[in-house]
Amino acid sequence: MSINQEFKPKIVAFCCNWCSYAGADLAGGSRLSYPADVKIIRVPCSCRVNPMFILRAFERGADGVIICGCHPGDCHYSTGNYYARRRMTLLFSMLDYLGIERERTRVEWVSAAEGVKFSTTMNEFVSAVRELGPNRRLGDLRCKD
Amino acid sequence: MSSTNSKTAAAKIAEISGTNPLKCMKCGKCSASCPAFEKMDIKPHQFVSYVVNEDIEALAKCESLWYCLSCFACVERCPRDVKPGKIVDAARQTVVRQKGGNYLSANEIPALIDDDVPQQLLVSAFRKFRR
Amino acid sequence: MKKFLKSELTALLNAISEKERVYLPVSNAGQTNYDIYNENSKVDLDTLKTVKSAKEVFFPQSETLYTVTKVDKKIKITQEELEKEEFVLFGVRGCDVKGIEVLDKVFLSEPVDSFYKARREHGVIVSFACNEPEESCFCKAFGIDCAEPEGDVTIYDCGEYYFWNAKTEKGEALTEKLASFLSDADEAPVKEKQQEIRKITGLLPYMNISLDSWHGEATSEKFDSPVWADIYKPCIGCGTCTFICPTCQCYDLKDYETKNGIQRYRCWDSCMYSDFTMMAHGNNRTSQMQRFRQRFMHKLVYFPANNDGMYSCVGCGRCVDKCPASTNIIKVIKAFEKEEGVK
Amino acid sequence: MNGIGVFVCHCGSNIAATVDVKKVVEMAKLEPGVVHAEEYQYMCSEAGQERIAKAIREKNLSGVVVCSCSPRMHETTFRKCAEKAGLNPYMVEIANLREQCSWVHKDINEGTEKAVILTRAAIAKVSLNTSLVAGESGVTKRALVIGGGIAGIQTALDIADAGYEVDIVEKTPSIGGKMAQLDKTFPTLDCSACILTPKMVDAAAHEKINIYSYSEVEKVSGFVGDFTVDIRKKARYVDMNKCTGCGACMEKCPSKKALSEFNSGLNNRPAIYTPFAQAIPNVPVIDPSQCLKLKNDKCGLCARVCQAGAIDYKQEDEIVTRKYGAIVVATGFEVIKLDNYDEYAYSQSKDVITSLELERIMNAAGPTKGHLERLSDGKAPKNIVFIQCVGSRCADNKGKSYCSKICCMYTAKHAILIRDKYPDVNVTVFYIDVRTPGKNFDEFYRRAVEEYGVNYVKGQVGKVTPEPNGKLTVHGVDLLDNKQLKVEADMVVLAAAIEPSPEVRNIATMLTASIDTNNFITEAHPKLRPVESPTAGVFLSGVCQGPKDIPETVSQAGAAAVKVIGLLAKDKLLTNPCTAKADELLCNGCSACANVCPYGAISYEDKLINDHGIRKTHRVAVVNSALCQGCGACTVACPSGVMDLQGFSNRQIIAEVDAICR
Amino acid sequence: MQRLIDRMKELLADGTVVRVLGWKKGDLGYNPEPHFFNSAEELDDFIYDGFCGANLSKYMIKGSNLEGKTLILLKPCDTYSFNQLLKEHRVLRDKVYIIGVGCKGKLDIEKIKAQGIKGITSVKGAEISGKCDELTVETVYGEKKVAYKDAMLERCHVCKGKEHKIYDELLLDSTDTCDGDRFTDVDIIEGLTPEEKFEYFRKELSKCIRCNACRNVCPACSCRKCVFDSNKFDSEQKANVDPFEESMFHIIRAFHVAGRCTDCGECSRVCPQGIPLHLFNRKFIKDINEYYGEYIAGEDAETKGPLTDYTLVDLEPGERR
Repeated sequence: MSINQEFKPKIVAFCCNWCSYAGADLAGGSRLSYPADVKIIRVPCSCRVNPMFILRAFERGADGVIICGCHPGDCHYSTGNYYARRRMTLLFSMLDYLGIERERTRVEWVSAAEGVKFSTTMNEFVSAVRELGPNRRLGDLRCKD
Repeated sequence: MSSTNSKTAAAKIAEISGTNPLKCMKCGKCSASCPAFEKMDIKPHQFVSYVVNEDIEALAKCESLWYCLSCFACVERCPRDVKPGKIVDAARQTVVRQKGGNYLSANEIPALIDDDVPQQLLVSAFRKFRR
Repeated sequence: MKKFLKSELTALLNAISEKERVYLPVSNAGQTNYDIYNENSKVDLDTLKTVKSAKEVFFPQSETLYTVTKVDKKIKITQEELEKEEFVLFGVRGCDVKGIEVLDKVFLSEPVDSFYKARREHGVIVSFACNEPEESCFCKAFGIDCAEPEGDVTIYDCGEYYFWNAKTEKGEALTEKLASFLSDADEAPVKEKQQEIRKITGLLPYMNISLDSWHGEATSEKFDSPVWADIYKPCIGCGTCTFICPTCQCYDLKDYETKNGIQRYRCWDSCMYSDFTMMAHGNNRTSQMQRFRQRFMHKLVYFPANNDGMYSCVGCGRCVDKCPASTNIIKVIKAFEKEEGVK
Repeated sequence: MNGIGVFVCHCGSNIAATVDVKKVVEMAKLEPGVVHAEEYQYMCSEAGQERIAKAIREKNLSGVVVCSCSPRMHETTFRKCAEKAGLNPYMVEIANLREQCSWVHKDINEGTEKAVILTRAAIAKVSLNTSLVAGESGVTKRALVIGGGIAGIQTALDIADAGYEVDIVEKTPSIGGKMAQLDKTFPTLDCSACILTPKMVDAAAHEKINIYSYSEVEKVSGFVGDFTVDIRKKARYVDMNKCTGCGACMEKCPSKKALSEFNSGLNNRPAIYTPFAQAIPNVPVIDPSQCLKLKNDKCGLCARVCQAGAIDYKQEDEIVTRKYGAIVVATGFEVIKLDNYDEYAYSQSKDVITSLELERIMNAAGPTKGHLERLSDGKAPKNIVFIQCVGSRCADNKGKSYCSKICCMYTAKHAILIRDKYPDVNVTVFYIDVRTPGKNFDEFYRRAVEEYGVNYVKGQVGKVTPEPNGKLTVHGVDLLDNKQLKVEADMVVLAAAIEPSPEVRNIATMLTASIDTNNFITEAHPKLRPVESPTAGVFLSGVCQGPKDIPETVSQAGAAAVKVIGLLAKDKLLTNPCTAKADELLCNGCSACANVCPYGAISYEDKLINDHGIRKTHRVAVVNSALCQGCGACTVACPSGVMDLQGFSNRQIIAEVDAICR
Repeated sequence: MQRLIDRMKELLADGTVVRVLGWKKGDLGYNPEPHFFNSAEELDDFIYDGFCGANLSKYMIKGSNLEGKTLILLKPCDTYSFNQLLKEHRVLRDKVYIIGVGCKGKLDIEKIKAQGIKGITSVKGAEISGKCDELTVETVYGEKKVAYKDAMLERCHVCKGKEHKIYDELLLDSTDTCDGDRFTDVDIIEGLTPEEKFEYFRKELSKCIRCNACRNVCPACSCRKCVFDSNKFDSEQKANVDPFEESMFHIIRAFHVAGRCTDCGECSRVCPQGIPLHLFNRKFIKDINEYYGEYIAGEDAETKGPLTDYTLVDLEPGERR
């Protein structure tokens, strides 16, 4: 398989403030590396992530979008991630239905204590997106280089 | 063997065995569990040190390789998931591969089997000699 | 008058498209719309009405006008290039040709729209006589003869031949380029076909609708009529009628931030939309009744008032076919007829 | 808009080593709206903060971006700094260049490129920030302590001594917890009960403390300062007010088959029981699974012997709802199940026991009245082997990855006690490492070796095999001698790992406190806020946060109490201003937002709305900002994007997305 | 139908209602329009036949703001939409009197025209009182016959059933028209490769002219201001400047109505470009049924919608059941 090593995917990661953002901080604190392609946006809870944001990211040229939140049951706001889980399940299944690769979107539950999981998740996700190559199906042509 | 060679050999052992020797905390449960401990020159809990120190040459030459019964008690009980038995197994493989050829072919086996030979011995014998 | 065998159509189109773009009705996913011709195009000249009219060839649904880029902290503006290649617009029905004439009034009068003008100058219109006009057609009410459409060239569909009639200089030039396909022909079959068409036209329910009470001077009388308050009600405020209309010409200007600067583009807008002409203080028209009234007043009163009596409706009947609520300009005219008749 | 200031911190070399901070400053200056950008060694230092304040004052900045460590670290610091300089604190955004950039990446070009993008995103966001003002909410001056072990008791006492009401909820019939089960404590060897029971009595007698024993927390709602908690008081079948604690019922109860929880299941107790003699409250409970009367309506003996008439077979569970300002979790631990360690024959031999069981055997009130004897045959053991780290420090999925921390010391304690009382018993301890960090701990361990002759052998035991003669063979190794050992033992004691109580998961969920993979509750900061949970108003005491011995637990309990007192001492709390807000002009009143709001913060009103001069009455959503916690669930549920979250608005997040993807 | 008209006149006369929301006769035999009838006389223009496919429930948003009670005619499938609007407080129950009218399947003029029939002057056989077997189409090019079933809207072939979910009284009989499974098309598309799916929808969506007919007719799209019209979100879109915007619009629209869409099929009925928009909504309905249990939006006006609800053991995104 020839993976274009030059291809630097744009990855947007939405991380909830209480678990995953802290998990990302812990990954940093533990000096666990993951590709610099990942840029994190802090949101209070995974349930704050509007499908619009995800599509917006793709529109503007993102190659992958990942949403990270507290493990189900551990949401700081009790139930936020349960709603996020349903919303994203449906959104992803619609993207898939339209022919947008499922691997470009992902939801992961990463707790504040899971720095290792954060870093391995990001490594895996980035390499999965790299394998797919640039996102050409979903995106505004005006935003292409 | 040059240092790069021993480095690759050590890496090879780690790769074949699928274990990370650095996870060992030197608790010795492997050695405590080993039925062949007395006969061994390098003891099970020491295997990892040889891999970590990249002294594969010594490991390849040691008697323990051939005394290990592959009973995998150490693998089963190791609390650190280091699996010393797999390291020995991997070391054996590298030795056997270097020698080339198999000691036994599949066709020769049935004739050699004694009815009383326990299944486990058979399996471990294969593990040991047929690569 | 010239003619060519119908079986030669593909070869003819290939010949034109070798040098110039050809826009013509093409079937895609079950619907026929104007598109650029290529060898794989499913050309469809049988469908009477494309969903969208031919206006989008000259006045696309959206087009970038200029791009603003930032160099350090300074701003640079780059205008989009104007059309500079010749192209052919093929298979346009009489109503759509007339629709372009309406657009000309808007875009070619001062201040001239340079984007539109450039396209008009470079485009040759090959029109198509309608063999089988439909029940929603009422072009005749606007003085259009669908058997004899305007255009640079007009084609008539007669039996195994397409008859070719160049009407302008541009049309003559195209005829010359295609000389190898065209042979001289007698007008008789065309005349015969036209008779046939005109007979059908007489039978269609809307063709003879009267526009007598609709003119540039009717503003206050029509505007204040109580009819509007009743007939607008089914309208759901979508933009279908406006977007498929060959004469609607309103557009909105918008900005879009790309990676390489901000594009200012224009796109069709619909007076039926609640945010049409939205300004800081709110909307000009605050109810759907007002928006509904605006559209028909503009077509039948305001436009003629400003353009020597020319209506900005050409009777293509697309809105009659496509309105989700089955309300349309015919129903409006009839409602007024009834109301005024009662008076 | 006056302009944005960007302040890039080197964090010594923490950021500067992997990020070209000068380049970040240079690039920031090109962003629209930026009028000031600078870098400095330590922005969080006084000098650094002064630079920010100075720029705000001199350049009249309307927004500040600090490119530094995680906002979880210093966002508050920089917000306060901005506030002091006259800028609304919510006009500050942090670009996380340390934890999420410089510490993650090694290549300086890569790091710098990412830092520039993160900075750009923060600038894009801050330019859409709006000034926010925190609201206020009241504080209920009462604390809830969940768990009545030493941690819970100590926390409650400390809070109560400061003059605040405290309720303790304890799931078992008596407070006391694990410490009550212990015989002696290390390294002083004083009697556990002797130091614990006075505290239990103090707690029970304290006028500010109310104990809900045999009770569980059922539901928690609300937020810091204003929690509402449902407590289930399980039916005791004994009237607390009438019972005199005479114990006649327990004596007469004919159903004595239940295993005593307090004695680690080593002997039996009646169906009506108090866990132990010094139980507080000293009121028995009837175990409905054992009671003949409750099971099949026979017997009824206890009611007959009770002179106080306290037995009430018809009693039912009762739900008490109370309000609290703060909640302390002190749920403690359990010893792990040993199913995964069958090589040590725990399930095969009665003489293989856990250390906690040994505590009960050694205890005068225990099943053997304090005599050291084998449970199989009651004989005095001659050889005892202790095995350390059973289930602790495991990297496989059988055990726990962590060190249980207390085992080394209690094993030394047991070894000393046995050698002291029974000098003819040989004691061997198999260890991996002996960990004795603590005051007088190592000395204690050395005394076991030097004074009491305990045989410490380095090497984990491979297996224990029960022999036909009733003895046990311990297959060990002496790693220092490189010899395999087979030790014949009469008794084997396993230092089994400890784990958080199983209820903690449920409680953490109710409290929305996060827990780690081992079910320990996560602290707000591992170093700087070790007794607080990230959820405001929830505090941690004892082993629920991580393994601890008694003195550590007591100190943490005190620390948690101080935090609670600090909170309860306030009359008003500032609320998070990042709350949801509906645009009433466009709201449909469809209730989608209220359906997903976990706090019931959204209600509906028919409001007269003025839409550019057109007045209409609409049903619109109204957010109670005191109840709203700012999760944003409503913002996505709202189909028309009318509900927005202040501080994390749609436009702000989209601006960040755009900036990142640019 | 006379029974219906008489009853409506009765209700107008006794003051139960002050107006009727029904359908007004068209002039081509197939183009009736939704209409508010304010008097008994006006009802002379009333019609209820096979071409009255338009779902009137959304007009009651407007109707709820009018003075007095409105009589609304709802077909069985329309009652689902009405319930959903009721649940979302967009219509008021006490402002409406509902006559549930029977349905024998509604007709799609596009399907008749697609058979090459042009120049239609009248259609016979669409009367609700008739047998509804065959249509006779008079055209300027001669008379044509069309089987009723062949002219029926797609949605009627996969009808949810002829039971009214909310009404004050029922009139006229229904005939079962369901002869297919509504998820067949969804299944087919799900079975395609990503390339084929993309190709299929790209082709369909490329026709979209962003006229918003689908949105404006949709009873679930009842927002005072749509996100795509509002500048609050930076999401305003007016034209399909780029293919992405079509996808964006339709994904978000489908998402916004997910769990609320009653599958009334109006979106596909009104699309001027014949895009099978209902496929998006059906996809979500199918997923919701599969993932979270059978749910029919609008079956009642109380149950929580699947997207404002959850269970602790929901499927993880990307997982399949």
